[in-house]
Amino acid sequence: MIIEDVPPDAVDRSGRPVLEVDELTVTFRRRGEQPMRAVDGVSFAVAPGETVGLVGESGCGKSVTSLAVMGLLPRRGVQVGGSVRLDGRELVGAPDRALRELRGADMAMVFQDPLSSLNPTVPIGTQVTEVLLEHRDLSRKDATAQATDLLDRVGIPDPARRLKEYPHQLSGGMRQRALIAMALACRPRLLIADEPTTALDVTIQAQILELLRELVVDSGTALVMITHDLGVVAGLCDRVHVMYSGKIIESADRHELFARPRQPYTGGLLASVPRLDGVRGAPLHPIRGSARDVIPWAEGCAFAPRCDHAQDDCLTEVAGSTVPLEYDGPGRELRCRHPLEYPRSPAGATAAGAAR
Amino acid sequence: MQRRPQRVLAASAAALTALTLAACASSDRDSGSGEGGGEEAQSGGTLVFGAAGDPAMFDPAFGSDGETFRVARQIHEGLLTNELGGTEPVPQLAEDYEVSEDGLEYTFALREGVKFHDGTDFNAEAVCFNFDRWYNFEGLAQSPSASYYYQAVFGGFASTPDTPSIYESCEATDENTAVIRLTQVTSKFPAALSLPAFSIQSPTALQEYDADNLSGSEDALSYSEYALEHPTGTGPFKFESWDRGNGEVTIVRNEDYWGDPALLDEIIFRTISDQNTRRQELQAGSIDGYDFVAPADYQTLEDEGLQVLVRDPFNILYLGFNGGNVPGTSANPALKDLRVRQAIAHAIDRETIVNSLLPEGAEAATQFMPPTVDGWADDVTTYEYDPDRARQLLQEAGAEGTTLRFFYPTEVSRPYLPDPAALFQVINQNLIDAGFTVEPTALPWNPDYLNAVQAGQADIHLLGWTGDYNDAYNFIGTFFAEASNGQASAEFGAFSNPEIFAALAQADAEPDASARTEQYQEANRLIMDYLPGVPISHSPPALVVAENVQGLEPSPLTAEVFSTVSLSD
Amino acid sequence: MTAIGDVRRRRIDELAARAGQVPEGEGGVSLTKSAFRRLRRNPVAITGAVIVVVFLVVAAFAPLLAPRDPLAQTLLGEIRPGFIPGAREGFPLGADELGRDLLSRLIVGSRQSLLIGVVSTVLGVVVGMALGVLAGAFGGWVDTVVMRFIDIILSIPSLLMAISISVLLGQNQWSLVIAIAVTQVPVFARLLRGSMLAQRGSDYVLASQALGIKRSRIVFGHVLPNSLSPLIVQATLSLATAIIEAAALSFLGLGDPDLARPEWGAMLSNAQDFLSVRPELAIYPALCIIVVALGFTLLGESLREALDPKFRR
Amino acid sequence: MLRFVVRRLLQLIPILLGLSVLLFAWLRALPGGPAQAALGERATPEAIARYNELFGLDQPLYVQYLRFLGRAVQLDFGNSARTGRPVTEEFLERMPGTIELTLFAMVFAIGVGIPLGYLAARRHGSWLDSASVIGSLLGVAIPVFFLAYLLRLLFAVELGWLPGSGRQEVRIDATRITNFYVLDGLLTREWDAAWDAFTHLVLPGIALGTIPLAIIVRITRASVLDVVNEDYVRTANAKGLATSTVRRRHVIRNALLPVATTIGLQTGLLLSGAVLTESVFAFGGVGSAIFDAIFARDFAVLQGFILILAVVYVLVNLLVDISYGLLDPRVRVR
Repeated sequence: MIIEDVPPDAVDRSGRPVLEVDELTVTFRRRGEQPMRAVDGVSFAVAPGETVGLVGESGCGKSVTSLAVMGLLPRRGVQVGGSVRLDGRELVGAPDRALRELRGADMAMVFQDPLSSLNPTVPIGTQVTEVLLEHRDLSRKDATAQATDLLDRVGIPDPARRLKEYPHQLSGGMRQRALIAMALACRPRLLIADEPTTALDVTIQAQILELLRELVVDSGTALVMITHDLGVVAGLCDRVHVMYSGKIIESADRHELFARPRQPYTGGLLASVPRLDGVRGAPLHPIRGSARDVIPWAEGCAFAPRCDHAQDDCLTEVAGSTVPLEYDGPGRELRCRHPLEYPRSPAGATAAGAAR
Repeated sequence: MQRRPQRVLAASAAALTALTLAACASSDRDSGSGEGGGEEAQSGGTLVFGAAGDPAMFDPAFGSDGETFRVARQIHEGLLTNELGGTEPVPQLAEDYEVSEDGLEYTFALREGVKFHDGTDFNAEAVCFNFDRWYNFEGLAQSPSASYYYQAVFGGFASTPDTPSIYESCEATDENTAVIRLTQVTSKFPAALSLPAFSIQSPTALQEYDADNLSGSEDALSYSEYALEHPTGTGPFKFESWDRGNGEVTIVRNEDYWGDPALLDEIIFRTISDQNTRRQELQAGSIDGYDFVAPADYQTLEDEGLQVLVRDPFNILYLGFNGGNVPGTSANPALKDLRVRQAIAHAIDRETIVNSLLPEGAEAATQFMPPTVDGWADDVTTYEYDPDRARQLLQEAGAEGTTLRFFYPTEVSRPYLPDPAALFQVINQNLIDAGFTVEPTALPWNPDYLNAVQAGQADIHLLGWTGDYNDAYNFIGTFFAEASNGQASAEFGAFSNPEIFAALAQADAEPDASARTEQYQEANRLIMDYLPGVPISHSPPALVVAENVQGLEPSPLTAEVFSTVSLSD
Repeated sequence: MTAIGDVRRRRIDELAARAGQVPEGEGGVSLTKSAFRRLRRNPVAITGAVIVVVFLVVAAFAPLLAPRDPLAQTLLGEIRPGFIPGAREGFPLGADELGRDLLSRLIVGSRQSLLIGVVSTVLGVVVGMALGVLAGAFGGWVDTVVMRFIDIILSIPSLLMAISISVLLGQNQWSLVIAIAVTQVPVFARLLRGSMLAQRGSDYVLASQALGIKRSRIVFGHVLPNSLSPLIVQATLSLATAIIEAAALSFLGLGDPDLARPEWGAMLSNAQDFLSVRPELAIYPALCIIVVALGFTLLGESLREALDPKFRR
Repeated sequence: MLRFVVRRLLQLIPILLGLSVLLFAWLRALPGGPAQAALGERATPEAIARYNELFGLDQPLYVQYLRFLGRAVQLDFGNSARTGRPVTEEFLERMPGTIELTLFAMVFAIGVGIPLGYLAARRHGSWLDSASVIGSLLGVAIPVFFLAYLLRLLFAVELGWLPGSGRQEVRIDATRITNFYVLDGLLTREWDAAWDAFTHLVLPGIALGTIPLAIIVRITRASVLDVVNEDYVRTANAKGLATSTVRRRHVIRNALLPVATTIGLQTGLLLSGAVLTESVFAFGGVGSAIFDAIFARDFAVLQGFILILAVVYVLVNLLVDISYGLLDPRVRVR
């Protein structure tokens, strides 16, 4: 029972969420092209010690969301709307200086490709220490000491030597660990991990995820996990938001979601993942088509064209008739006109069922 | 044949060389700075002169180009020199001389109390030492690229019986009397002694620094220590140093000069090959003057208050024809037809060329020598610009549209030919208008172009000549005298015209001046009737100096004297 | 056993699909399409293109556009040392040093410059491609040999190279062109080899090989076409440098010996003697060279940006 | 590191050999062959025969080549036809000037080029950007002699600020030790001479520097544009580093890698670019010597100088590769 692994004390459910994202919209305006809305009215919150997953196919806007939160989107040609609050501090439209003070210190990010995310011409050590030196007033010596300690904590053997080495001299896993070390250097309140494991071998993936969980757990950091891999979600997240083409289409606690996906899309995602507890020999059901055949939300449901359960009213010609995200039972939200139905049963049972 | 190429070089070369000692005209005295007045006030200072190229070395006996002589002439002196601003030979180290009846024995009375820069006395021995030195050249020193001028005037060497020398002997009858004997009469002598190549140099220095020791190959001569570092003459300036990397030659005043000492302390000849750079450096004041002024710049420079010193034209620019007798070359046979040659002569628009392409003061040429030279005839056949006549002649000769391989030089500017490319294009157009077909060939001046035309590879070619001294033979003789077995030089396609050859030979051997002039005039008539080429123009080259430069007298031979030059402030 | 067979067949099918896709599949097309979309929107590209087009048109119709015979020394009679007639009725830019209409000479001169630029670049591209393909396609010792050779060529600074060659070939219109071409060869060879090596590793090539497609077909059918875009960019840029280098060489007296034939570089170096009288004689041809070079370079640079995925972010 | 250097040095050998073959072939291919090249077209058949046996040109080609190589290794390229002096001597005499000039030009090009290119990239699409692009093009396109003329007209003739030609004011007689005039001036404490020599570098240096300047601007701009899009820059920003740190440590440092290579290439090219510049500035260096050699058809000098310059060029690029190795750890280890 994964959820039990999280010691209650680390997660102060009492305190207000670390991160509150409210009606976040990101619009790309390129000279000549018509504006493209990559993130469209996304809202979610993350409590301390909580791990939230943003799930979806590539291009669904999950990464953009994370960058928007970090304020890392280029200023020119990008328009960010809505509100992002870190411990109540509004980040949208905050001056660059302010953001820089927060980044690395209060909120940090781990990126997908560890090699390209590390500066090839600068020793690992410098890249770790520079965060500390930036946000904590430390002497170089102390910073190095802490860096060594950090590398050690993220499980890099012989850290003293590694500090002097360059990224290309490390293995993929090591690099990702180094990146994580940098991200956690200043014990941030919020950590965003954008597909932290996709570039790694399966065996390493497991280790890294384990590492992340430990760190989050014993530091009470709020973790946002961006991924397309439900395996990751299953292993890590408390709450999951499924995104499709810029919008959240289903939100639920992990076990709820896995037990009873409502959005056909979510169902599709789950069905396309081989499950250990699945029926022997049961065929996989990949989702038809690809993210390319997407229609604007304005005209009903963007997923409709690929949806097995789609019916005529999923696709209305009336502009602005977007299918809304609505309350769907305790702790659940759903954006669908013809969700998957399940036989009624007591909530407790379902929870148990999901976990088994 | 070997010597032909250098001839042209030498021409302009020698042209730059005469040095005269006549006291400078009073005009400069007045124009000198007011205060103090007289020479004291003016003397002193350094003059920087922009040269177009590096000198080869400083032993004029081996010299064959203008930049070499420009410097050598300030250091060395000969028995004779040229009159100030003129072309007549006048005594210099010789006070005067007498010629024997038969015109074979010359007795020079030498100037007394003259010393070489190294302290050696200048005397009859010294003179004879030099003459014998030239006569006894060995090995590479005999190559035309080394001793062109000696060979041009005296012929062969002691060690070359098959090509005899007209030099017989030099005898020092007493301290200050040298007697020179020749084996045959020539109009070149003694005028040629005003050439820098025949400067008298210090016997001591010549021996000490092994002057005659040339190494390398004919065309890559390496000169002796003497020629490169210790040239020693009697001139008003002494050799100081040569910075080869920067192309800077420094000469300083010879304090115990026998005549009026030079006014300048020091002259630096600096090589600036690009003519725009030369002009701008003068305008910027970092040099005090330069030679080879582009005709287009005369006006501009004068407007800026600089002194453009225009020399009297003492040169000839001509279009040479190929007589078609040079073995191994394929000249256009049509040129053997007098009418075709006349057609070309009529086709060329000399007036326009003179007015539009050549500096002011240039004049169209009627024959192959300037009017100022004795022997110039006012009644030669002339060929005025007349395209129709040209076309007609061509028709009569049945040679319409005949193709002429027209050679012209590039990368060069000669006193008589400031802008070859432009000139070529105009004549080219003229010929086409007259119904010729032209096949142009452009070659770099030296060596490619000279070699090609000297070897008779062109049908028609542009070339010219600046006189070395006032002597008709120095012009038409050089061009049209019999080169070998009844033929003229390959440059003119070795045409064969016994009359012209005879006339020239006769005149050259004529001791009596006035009779000689007659004979040269006759030669000119013959030449212009036969038309081995078309004389085009005589043009006045110029040099330019800053306002404060006084006493520089332009010489028709482009042979300026710097000892009388001074800087006012 | 059959199962395994199935698996293998399926994998190969997949690979084949991918191999088919990349060259003429949607990826490729949309790439060039979007590239052109970007180009059309880029003012820099437009400027460059306009200049180039104008230049090409002028060169093509020079004889029709030139108001006068570029060889006729019409105003020669008026020329005096230190005076060259300036702009006037019928001579919008005045006369050159021989009384010929400067404008007409500039217009007709464009032909020579274009000729020199194009011919030398084409030569450079063809030879360079040959070498590059040789090296890129076969790799191994062929690659080593070719590349060593190219390194040697590269080790002689281009101007010196050009000089040596024109000295060798003697002075004629073509020696100039060849000289410039030779200096271009190594550039193209290296370029092509580089991008081909990059693709040799790529999946679709491996796939094609897995499918046992003939090497030649892979090279000429897939690799080459995909290596072309950088080549095109470079060629555009080379056109500019070629025209400039031609000017330098004719200043060194290694240019076209036929003076009658107007060519910008030659006009420029002839004008030297008249800088004090009429600098225009130098300025106009210089401007022409600069503007045309500018045109080609702007076009080339923006082409590069348009085709470079990096700039598509 | 050492092994890296040694390996690169070894790689030079085939190149230099090939180079010597090329030049050997070149001289053979010249109209008339080496004898004519050395003696000139005027050479008599006898002279040519003499020369041929003197230098063993009557022997099989490979023997000749080996001799040529042997002499080349001892830096013996025969005598200049123009001055009759050993080619090597001429080269050594003139090299310092060219090195001084090249250094100045390069410092100028780098000093102006990198900042300009960086700014252009930072303000991508701004007027400054387009200005620098166009400006750099003018730099490449404007013929040196014309630029030289304009520079001299402005700074030497009109303003009289700077000398317009030569390496040293002729009226100054400075002591020569190394033939690097500026250096000599400093060594001998002849400050005025040093300063004067330096001012003589400015105009030709600028004229010579425009081309590399233009190219450096372009490369810097392009590579900065590349780097700012790199993931590790995003990482750096995600760490909340100060903008200055991000630029210094993460952007510029990496952006300079390609620039370094260009600089090497350009420095080598300058050696030949000097041909035009030095001659129009009457600057006594290798370039002006080559210029004269071209017009005098002085093949011995052309051959010798081109070979030596090529070697220098290759060595310079080797140095760059090494320094590149220092800059980029990835290369070092490979």
